[in-house]
Amino acid sequence: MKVLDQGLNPLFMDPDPDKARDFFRTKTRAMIDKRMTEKEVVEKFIPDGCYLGIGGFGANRIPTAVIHEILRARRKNMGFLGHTSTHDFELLCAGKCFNRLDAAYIVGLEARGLSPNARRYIESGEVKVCEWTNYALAARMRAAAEGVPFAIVRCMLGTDTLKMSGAKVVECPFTGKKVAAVPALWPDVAVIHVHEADMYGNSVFKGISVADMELARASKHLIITAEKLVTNATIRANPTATSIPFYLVDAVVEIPYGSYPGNMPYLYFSDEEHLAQWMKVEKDPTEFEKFLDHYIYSVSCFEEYLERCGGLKKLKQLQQLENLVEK
Amino acid sequence: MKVLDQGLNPLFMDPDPDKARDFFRTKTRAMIDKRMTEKEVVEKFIPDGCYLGIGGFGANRIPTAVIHEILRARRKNMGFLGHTSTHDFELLCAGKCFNRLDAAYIVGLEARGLSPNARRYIESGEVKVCEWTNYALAARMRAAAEGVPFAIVRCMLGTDTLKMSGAKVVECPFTGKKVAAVPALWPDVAVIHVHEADMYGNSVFKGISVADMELARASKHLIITAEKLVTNATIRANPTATSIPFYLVDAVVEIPYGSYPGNMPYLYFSDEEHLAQWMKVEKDPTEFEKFLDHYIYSVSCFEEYLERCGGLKKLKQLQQLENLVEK
Amino acid sequence: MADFNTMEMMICLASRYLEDGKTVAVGTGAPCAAAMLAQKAHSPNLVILFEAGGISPLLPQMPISVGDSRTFFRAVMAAGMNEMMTTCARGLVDYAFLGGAQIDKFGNINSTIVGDYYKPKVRFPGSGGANDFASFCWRTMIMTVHSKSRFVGKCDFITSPGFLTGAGAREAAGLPEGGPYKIITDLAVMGFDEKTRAMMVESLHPGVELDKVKAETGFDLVVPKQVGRTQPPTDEELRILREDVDPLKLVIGRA
Amino acid sequence: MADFNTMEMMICLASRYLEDGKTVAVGTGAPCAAAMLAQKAHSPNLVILFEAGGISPLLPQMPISVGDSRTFFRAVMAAGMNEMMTTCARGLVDYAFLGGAQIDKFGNINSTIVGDYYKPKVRFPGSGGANDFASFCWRTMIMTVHSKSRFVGKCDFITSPGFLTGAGAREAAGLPEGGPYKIITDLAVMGFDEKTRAMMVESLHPGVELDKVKAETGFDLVVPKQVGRTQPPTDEELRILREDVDPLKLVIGRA
Repeated sequence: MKVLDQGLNPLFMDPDPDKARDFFRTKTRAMIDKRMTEKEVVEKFIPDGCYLGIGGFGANRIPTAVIHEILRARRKNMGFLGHTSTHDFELLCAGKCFNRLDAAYIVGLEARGLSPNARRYIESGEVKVCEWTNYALAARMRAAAEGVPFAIVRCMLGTDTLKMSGAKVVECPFTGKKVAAVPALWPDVAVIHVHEADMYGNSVFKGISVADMELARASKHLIITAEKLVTNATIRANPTATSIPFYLVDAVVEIPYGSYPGNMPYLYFSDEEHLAQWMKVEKDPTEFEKFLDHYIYSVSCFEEYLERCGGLKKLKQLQQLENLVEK
Repeated sequence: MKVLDQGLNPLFMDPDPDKARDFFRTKTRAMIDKRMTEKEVVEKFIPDGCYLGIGGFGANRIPTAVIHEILRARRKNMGFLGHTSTHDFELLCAGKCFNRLDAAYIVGLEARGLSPNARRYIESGEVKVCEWTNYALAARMRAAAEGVPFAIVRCMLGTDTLKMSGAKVVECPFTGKKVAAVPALWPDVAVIHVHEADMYGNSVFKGISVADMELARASKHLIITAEKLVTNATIRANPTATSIPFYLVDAVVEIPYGSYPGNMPYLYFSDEEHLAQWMKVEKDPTEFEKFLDHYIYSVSCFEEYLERCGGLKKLKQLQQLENLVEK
Repeated sequence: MADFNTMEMMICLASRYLEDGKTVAVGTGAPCAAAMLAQKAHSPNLVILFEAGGISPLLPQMPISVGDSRTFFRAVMAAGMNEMMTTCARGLVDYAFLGGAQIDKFGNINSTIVGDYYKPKVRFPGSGGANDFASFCWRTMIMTVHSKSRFVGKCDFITSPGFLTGAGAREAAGLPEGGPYKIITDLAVMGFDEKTRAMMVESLHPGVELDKVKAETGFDLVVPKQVGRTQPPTDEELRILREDVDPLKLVIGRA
Repeated sequence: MADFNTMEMMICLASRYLEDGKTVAVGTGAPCAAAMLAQKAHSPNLVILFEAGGISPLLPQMPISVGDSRTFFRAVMAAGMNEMMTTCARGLVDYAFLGGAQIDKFGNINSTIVGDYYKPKVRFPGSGGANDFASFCWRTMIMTVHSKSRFVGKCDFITSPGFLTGAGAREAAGLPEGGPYKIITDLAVMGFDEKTRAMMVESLHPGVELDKVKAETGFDLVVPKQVGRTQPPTDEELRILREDVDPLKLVIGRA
């Protein structure tokens, strides 16, 4: 396949589908009890240096508890899939957990502004960055999910985004048109927060899927955190609603309010005060250290973090906000 | 893109995504009342010579009423997307409606055997056939839905199926491996039967989606037949369940029992007696002519066809079969 | 020894190759019966998949279509063809059953036409999902009647890949690792030679001699020094098959 | 003439370009406000889409994230990013709003870095979905403050494509037809010259003279013989914007 142009930045992961097949061949398909704690999943599936993907959309339906545990476990030298990442990215930068980054959306928190600490971390040069777009990264995951070495897209063309990516420009064998080929991406591990799951990993999320259908299928290991566990009979009663089948899943962690301070559709809205507090305190590295110690490093479990953020009273307010209850 | 090998058969549709974009640019996005009768949709959207795709899986969740209307309208010289097609294919062969065929699964009715008349029609040489596989055709629709000229797959390689297809073998620019490129396929029109739709075309089907998500998005025109119409508020009450958004849809036809004699998940099972009758009577062309006249050509509407097949009594039996009610 | 027909025997033999904790893509009929028997007899954690989207259903009865509502009755997920085929493509599906009108010594299968392609004697359905399964799944199996007209020196049309022209040919064509595993007929069980990838007799069914198998095969079979004897269906296998899997004899009534 | 701030003016002007029966991909803030205003003022059939999957919601308030639950509140479908971006790619999305730190004369946008790529002065979020929208959608628009530091002769980094190097450049690069449509600032409305694809002044806001616009622009603008005067926001537009679209002044309170 004749390459007309290509990005200058390196690929962090091997796009060979046969190597991925060799891994998936050995992955168990047995429908067994996969319940674990966040400590256990980080210990078992998220080692130093692994390449991580996070589900949801930055501060919406994110697996906060597992990310906190990654910081507490002092994970380093990881690769990260910077796709629609906002507060999740802010957290991993706070822990300086990764040094390789596929970047589509980073350092920002959308309308909330840019994270001062995330900017410092990325501008420091400590992190190798490869540029992509939201769709290009979704397409890379989709190619992996399809078991092929690359996907064809018509974005990135003609820009520095392509120049600083790992994509290649090739000619369509049917139309002769220039298209972009983006390499398949199989993360070592992904963590996705859902509304319901059974102990085997059959999972249901409600509302938008973002890129989680692709991420769940591309990742070699998959950790599910769920607002609540349900019976297998509940899952089987409505198979049309299932988002992720059990054989993709390695571990299931039950964590009510698990997306806090992010939004969880139909359950609770994001805690904008707490997120604003992050942005504010990040400006002063010393203050930020204390802040992190208080909210993450000195905390023993996610429930304790929730307590320090206002506990049930705060969560009730967020539930009312989400459900548009009149004051 | 260097082509290492390629199929000998012609493409029936243009894989140029920019021509498809020019069409979709002009398609209305207004959320307006799109209700029509099966007569009106065939008149308006399914002319002689157009390229047709049918949703569902052969004798499961198929838009029988519209296919019957295509026969009654004596449509000819159509192209057909022969993907998991069984009774739908049997019907279109009975009407000799098409002369171009992309074939993945044709002439058979799975465990029920081969259709004698469909075999005669295809073996007659009247129809140009291009070979594919179920997944290759699904991938061709997916590429069209993605707005790219082709998709990458790892099936078909090394076989006569590829030799008699329109696929090309190319080299992966990342791994150097041989992969198959299959051209995007934008059918002129598709007809999909669903459980519920609103008058604007927002549609919900339950159970397996087969390739209907891809077909609905690839087709230039889309006809929805629905077991029942629901309000827009009903659709908006659970947007996670929506399968097809209104702006893809050109017409909505409400047809209870619309998949008969096929299976409609959760509502009624397939009428195996009637399907067996088809296979039996097809053996004798003269008998078959009478049969077709009785069940299709002399019938004024779908309800009349249902009556001739046993009416409400038969439909109640099929409902009990579907719901596994003990005799 | 229990009394059984050839369909019952082929189903029982096939079920023995389906290991616990593995995934199998099945069609209607005998393959589905073999998978259901395996689940009930020795592989409770065998995961049954249907190409149209049904994932691990609690099958209430034999499906008549791989897309009918039985294939996702109380399933853990009702997905689509794209989901199932890509699950196979990335290496998560261990076994698939195939069928066809012709099979050659390298396990290539013809389910498209008999005769000349442009003037066929018989047109069959074509690939359906067979080529996809044969390309993607780790181990494919076939249950078929053993006759010279099916076991041919050369397929009129290769619809689905076996080992193509032999050792190394799949890799050279760009296909993933995988290929034919067992061919189960009314006369014998055959596998494939590790080196040449040619079809090899593994065991002869009770009362069947090697010459009979050779006589019904249109190419030279590899014959190892020791050809085993097929262990016939056990009473327990037959009981489960007849009472729990196919009480209406939809499949086992055919032979 | 009614009293209004620059944010209110830009939103009102942008909303006028959103025709009825079209589709628009929006982000948070001003673009969302412009789309909501258009729906309420003159384009009831304007379809609002969010890149993370929200399709035509009944927005109860301004979203704070393009992926928060407001973006699919009573939507007709809660889809995913793949669905939205491919819908753009096949030509079903008419308008998209973009933003950035720098824009050049051909409407190319920088939202990645200011300074040297490997030693940036400032790292911004990067493309997000901007490059995708700029590649796929028929007409892209920008609302921004007008200053020399934003309207630059050369972007430090081209994150998202405008017309690249001018006429014919998108086609040569393999991009679909499309590109920048209107640039709306606090000083003027600009479009693009049909022939050269270079940025062209279309109308000056009340009280703004051409020299001021030129002084705040780091490249030569195309100036047609007749430069129009921007019609300021009407009382009705302002009423709807302030009462129905953004009563909490989350967006219009910023300027």
